[in-house]
Amino acid sequence: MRSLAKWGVAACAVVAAGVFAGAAQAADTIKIGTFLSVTGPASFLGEPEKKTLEMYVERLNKDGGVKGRKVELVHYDDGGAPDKAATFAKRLIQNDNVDIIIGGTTTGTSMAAIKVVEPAGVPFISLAGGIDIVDPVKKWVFKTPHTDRMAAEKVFLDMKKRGLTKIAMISEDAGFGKSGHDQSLKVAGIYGIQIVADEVYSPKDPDVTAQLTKIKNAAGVQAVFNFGFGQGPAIVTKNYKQLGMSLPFYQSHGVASKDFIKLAGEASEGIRLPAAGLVVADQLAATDPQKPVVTAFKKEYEAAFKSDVSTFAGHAYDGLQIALAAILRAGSTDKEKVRSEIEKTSGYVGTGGLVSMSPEDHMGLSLSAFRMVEVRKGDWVLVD
Amino acid sequence: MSLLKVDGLSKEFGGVHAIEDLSFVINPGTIHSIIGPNGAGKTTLFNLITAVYTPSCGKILFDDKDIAGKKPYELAAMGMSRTFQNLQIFFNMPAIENVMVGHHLHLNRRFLPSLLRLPAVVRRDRECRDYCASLMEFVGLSRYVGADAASMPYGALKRLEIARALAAKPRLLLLDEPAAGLNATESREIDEVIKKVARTGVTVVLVEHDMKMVMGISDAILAIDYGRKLAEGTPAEVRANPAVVSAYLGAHA
Amino acid sequence: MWKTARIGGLGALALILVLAPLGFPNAYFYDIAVKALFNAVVCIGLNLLIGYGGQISLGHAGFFALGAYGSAILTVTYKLPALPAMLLSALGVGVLAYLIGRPILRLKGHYLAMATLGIGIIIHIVLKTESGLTGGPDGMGVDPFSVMGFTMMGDRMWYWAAAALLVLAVWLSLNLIDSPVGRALRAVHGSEVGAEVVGVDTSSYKVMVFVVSAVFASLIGSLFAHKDGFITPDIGSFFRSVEFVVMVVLGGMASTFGSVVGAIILTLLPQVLTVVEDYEAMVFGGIMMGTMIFLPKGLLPSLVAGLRKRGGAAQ
Amino acid sequence: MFAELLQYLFAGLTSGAIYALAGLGFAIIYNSSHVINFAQGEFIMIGGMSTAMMVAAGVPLPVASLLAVLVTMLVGVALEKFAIEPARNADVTTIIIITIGASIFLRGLAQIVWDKEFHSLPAFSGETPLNVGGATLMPQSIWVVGVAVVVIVALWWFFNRTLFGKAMLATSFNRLAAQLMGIGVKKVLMVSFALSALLGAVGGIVVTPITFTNYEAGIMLGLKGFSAAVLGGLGNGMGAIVGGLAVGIAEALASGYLSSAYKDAVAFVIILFVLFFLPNGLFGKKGTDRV
Repeated sequence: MRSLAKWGVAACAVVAAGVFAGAAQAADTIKIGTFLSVTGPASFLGEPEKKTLEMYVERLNKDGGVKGRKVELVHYDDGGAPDKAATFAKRLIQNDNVDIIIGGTTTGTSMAAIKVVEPAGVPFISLAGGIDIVDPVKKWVFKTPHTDRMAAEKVFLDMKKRGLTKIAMISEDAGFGKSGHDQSLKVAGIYGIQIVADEVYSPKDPDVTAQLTKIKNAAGVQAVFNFGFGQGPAIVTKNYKQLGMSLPFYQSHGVASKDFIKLAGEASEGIRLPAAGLVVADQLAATDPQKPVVTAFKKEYEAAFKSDVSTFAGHAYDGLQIALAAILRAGSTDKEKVRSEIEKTSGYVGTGGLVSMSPEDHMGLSLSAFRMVEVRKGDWVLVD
Repeated sequence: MSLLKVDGLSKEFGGVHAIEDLSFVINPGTIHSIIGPNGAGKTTLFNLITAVYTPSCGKILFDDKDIAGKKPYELAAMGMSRTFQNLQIFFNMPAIENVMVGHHLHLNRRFLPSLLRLPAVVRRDRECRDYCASLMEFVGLSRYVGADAASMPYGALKRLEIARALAAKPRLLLLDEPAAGLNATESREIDEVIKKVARTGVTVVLVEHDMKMVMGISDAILAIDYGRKLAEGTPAEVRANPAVVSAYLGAHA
Repeated sequence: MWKTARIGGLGALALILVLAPLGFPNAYFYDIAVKALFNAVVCIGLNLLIGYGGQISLGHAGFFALGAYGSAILTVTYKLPALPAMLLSALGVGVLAYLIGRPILRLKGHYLAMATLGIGIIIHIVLKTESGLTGGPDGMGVDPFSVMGFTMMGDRMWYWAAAALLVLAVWLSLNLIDSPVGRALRAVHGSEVGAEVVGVDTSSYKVMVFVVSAVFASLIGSLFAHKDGFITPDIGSFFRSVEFVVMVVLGGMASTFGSVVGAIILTLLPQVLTVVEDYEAMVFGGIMMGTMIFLPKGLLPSLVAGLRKRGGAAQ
Repeated sequence: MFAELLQYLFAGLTSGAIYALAGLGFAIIYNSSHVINFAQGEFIMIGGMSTAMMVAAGVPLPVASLLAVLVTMLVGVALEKFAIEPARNADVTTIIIITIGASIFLRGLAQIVWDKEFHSLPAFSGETPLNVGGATLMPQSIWVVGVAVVVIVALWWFFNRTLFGKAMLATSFNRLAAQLMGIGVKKVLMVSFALSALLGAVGGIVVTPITFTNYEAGIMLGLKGFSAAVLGGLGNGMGAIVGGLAVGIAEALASGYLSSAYKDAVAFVIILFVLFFLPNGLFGKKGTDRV
């Protein structure tokens, strides 16, 4: 029995050591909490987000911190599970006493965390795309990426310009694609777009030619729009080519990284998608206010990690910059002050575009923040 | 009136006849043995009688009721119980509880009283435990009353199955090679147990290899080979039957 | 023997549950504790199926999720009060489990594993796809739990509710196991044909325990939905089902208290393993393997056996 | 109409052959040990990932493939030696948990040794689709089907024509008897893990050009492989192939003619339906409990 007790004590000590690790820091550091999907199906979004936050926080501290205060990053990996995200949000707030939270790789994890963040009154900048995060506006919740609705609007706008009105949708049945799909259906009418075929696939399907065949044989389809991220869209793209389909093919901003072109190879030629300025940094006009920001970020990121920059890394970068600027303006880490300063963010030029928030808009991006890009010769080319 | 009537019973496994056109009758209050060489179909016959297998054709009447379509547990409720050649002990349970499962039909089996541990259930369970302990004593297992089934020797497990079968209060008890794998002393003891059981008015059907035991305790014997009846009658008659002798000599040669 | 284990065990559990909050510095600890206790109740139900009944289910998170979504949809969309919604969901899940259980519990071993896995995945797919009803993969919000004007708020209140529920669940489970019904159930595990020939309707008992364990999962799923206030189909995924089974097996099959231990340890483990960061999955997998290799009977039974051995040696 | 159906069948064939390869690995290990190895998908992932990483580093594909197969076999043998062997007499459920633990461990390892990104390999015979009756098929799909066929023939030869193979089969029927006949059960177990790791690795390499790979790629393949193996009847290699193709084709036809959202559900409903009538799968041994 005594050995049982001993084990019990030891186990408690281990738990406490793990859990209290964050709590015993100096009081005047600025604590930024983050929970990201570093593993799980959204890991290739969460990973660059985490790396970006770590890199810039480290750099910040090397340069002397924020007004002499060191910045500490407390990170947890939610594995893409919303209920875990909620628990980690609670841990960040209750146990680690963070001043602000930047994180939530997916809409699901962000939405779950909101249930914790809102009553606790801690500023939260989400890195996920879902429009539900900021619509309706929630007092403490902000987000940096464009919404899926905006992506759909940008695509439909481009279609309209090209005179394409009858389209087919193929979307992933997981969070990002499903939400994007639902938003697309909502706004299609506004742009005079009619969705005449509507298919889905699972993120890990090895082959989607069956769905594409159905689309191919649907009457009157003038263009195809794929909403998804990860390897799925690359497989869709390859299958699209395999079936010899030649209709204009649109992807969502979920694939706006070089990896997509690498995976899909030649099949990606001619694909159009809405993306942040970041992916076409060097093609932006010299007068474009975004140019210096995105070029610098791209250079720094790629130098540090030897891999192509992704827009998701950019979302994290923007979140961090907006948070730090707000803390600077607030002159303290008082949560209400920081919150209202974030809300007053105006004219911030980030990797995602020009951000001007307001009490009615906790994202602050306009449709112009999206650029329409096309894949040509294995690279992104700015077309609009 | 017969307790068990088997009529034109056949069982095929993938074209092979394990039992073929077998008919016989078992009268109440007797010890009835079924003998035959290895692979003669004895265990299959047991499995058919207890509805573990379904016959290919033929009829089995228990208490003049056709058992076709009945499940083994329904037959148990009608008063039929058995043991197994390959032990079917609940090794995950204490010995006494193995026997208590045997008494299942005579307990309150409703879910809610069990879940809520109603006093009546507890009381009845305590009585059942005492009764089952006495059954274990009856078969000579008194020193295993507190044991786990998994820790008991083979010979004791054979008796545990008998105790479990008895706990169901059967009128017909089928014992599948109760003495197999036992030494001479243990065999004799089992022999005694079976006689004791029969004396309580339970009809016993026995499959057994131990000829000494069979001849000693049986009131009637049915000899089968290749699933067919070779002979039937009193021990003396069957012993004298040339077909039986040759089957056994043939089997042992 | 049984009696002392019952009353002593229940008393010890209650004492630990009462004293544990003394070591909780903040609401986060309560939150984790509530999740651990919720999981413990699900595992107690699942243990009846796996540990005692000798069956397997790799789809129980599906029932958990159905309970959660049942409550969510009935309260949010149909404005039903929380308690009837929870009971109605549990009833629905019970009926579903009965209808499914009848045919599939004839299967054995890995085939049953496959069938239950399939059921779980089908439920998950439906929850993901029917977004009009469920909000789709991005989930839906749920209102707090309130009964007759009294609303469950805050992690502390939930803790006491969950603790009481766990004690109740343990009590019920211990009752059931040590009853004619429970004995028959354990006998089904020991030998189906052996149980059958002495009058145990094995298929009914298998279906019964399947239904009971599904209802346990459903009820807790409902509470979980109200507590977290937000649910996604993710709670019904295959991995969650596996997680439940791992809790049961790691804690110790056919041990009610073992399930509690397993659930608590496996709920806490990811929170503790955040210190190893990127190595979390490796360490987690390693612990799972190590425990099962060195303590194949599970944590609690192995511990008890070890103590008994030592006690025996000392005498 | 016909072209459409043919295209669905091709789609199903591509997915199905992949599932079949995954399912075969389950069958081999089950055959000799009655263990269901839930880390089978991870063998596929390791084969694909290590090849892709080596090719990216400039190693020629054939060399990289060979090395990857060796690496995976090493992992398979290590898994058997350090995780399955010590628990050989444990309960079925216990062993299931061990292999699930192993799959989590291997995923964790892969994400550290390599990364979390998706990787691909160039298709072995180019990316020009073949046109058959108005439907198209990628040459790589034929590679997958071809490899599956070669593997099944090789396995058949191994289990029926070589002494060691026969010994392995014997072990699956009766471990004690095999031991008495001087067959090293431990060795058989180890070889079966090495064999299914080999198979997994080969599968991983041929499917990577189609599905890409990352550290989590094994999850789905493991699940579908298990489904294929069970549908076909556990321990039956041919069954696993047929099961895999059936699942793949059912999914494709379901997305073509019913609903792509419910195609996975349709596949599982079919499996449940089959098990309802054939509780031991399509080709499983119909065992009668001997009591």
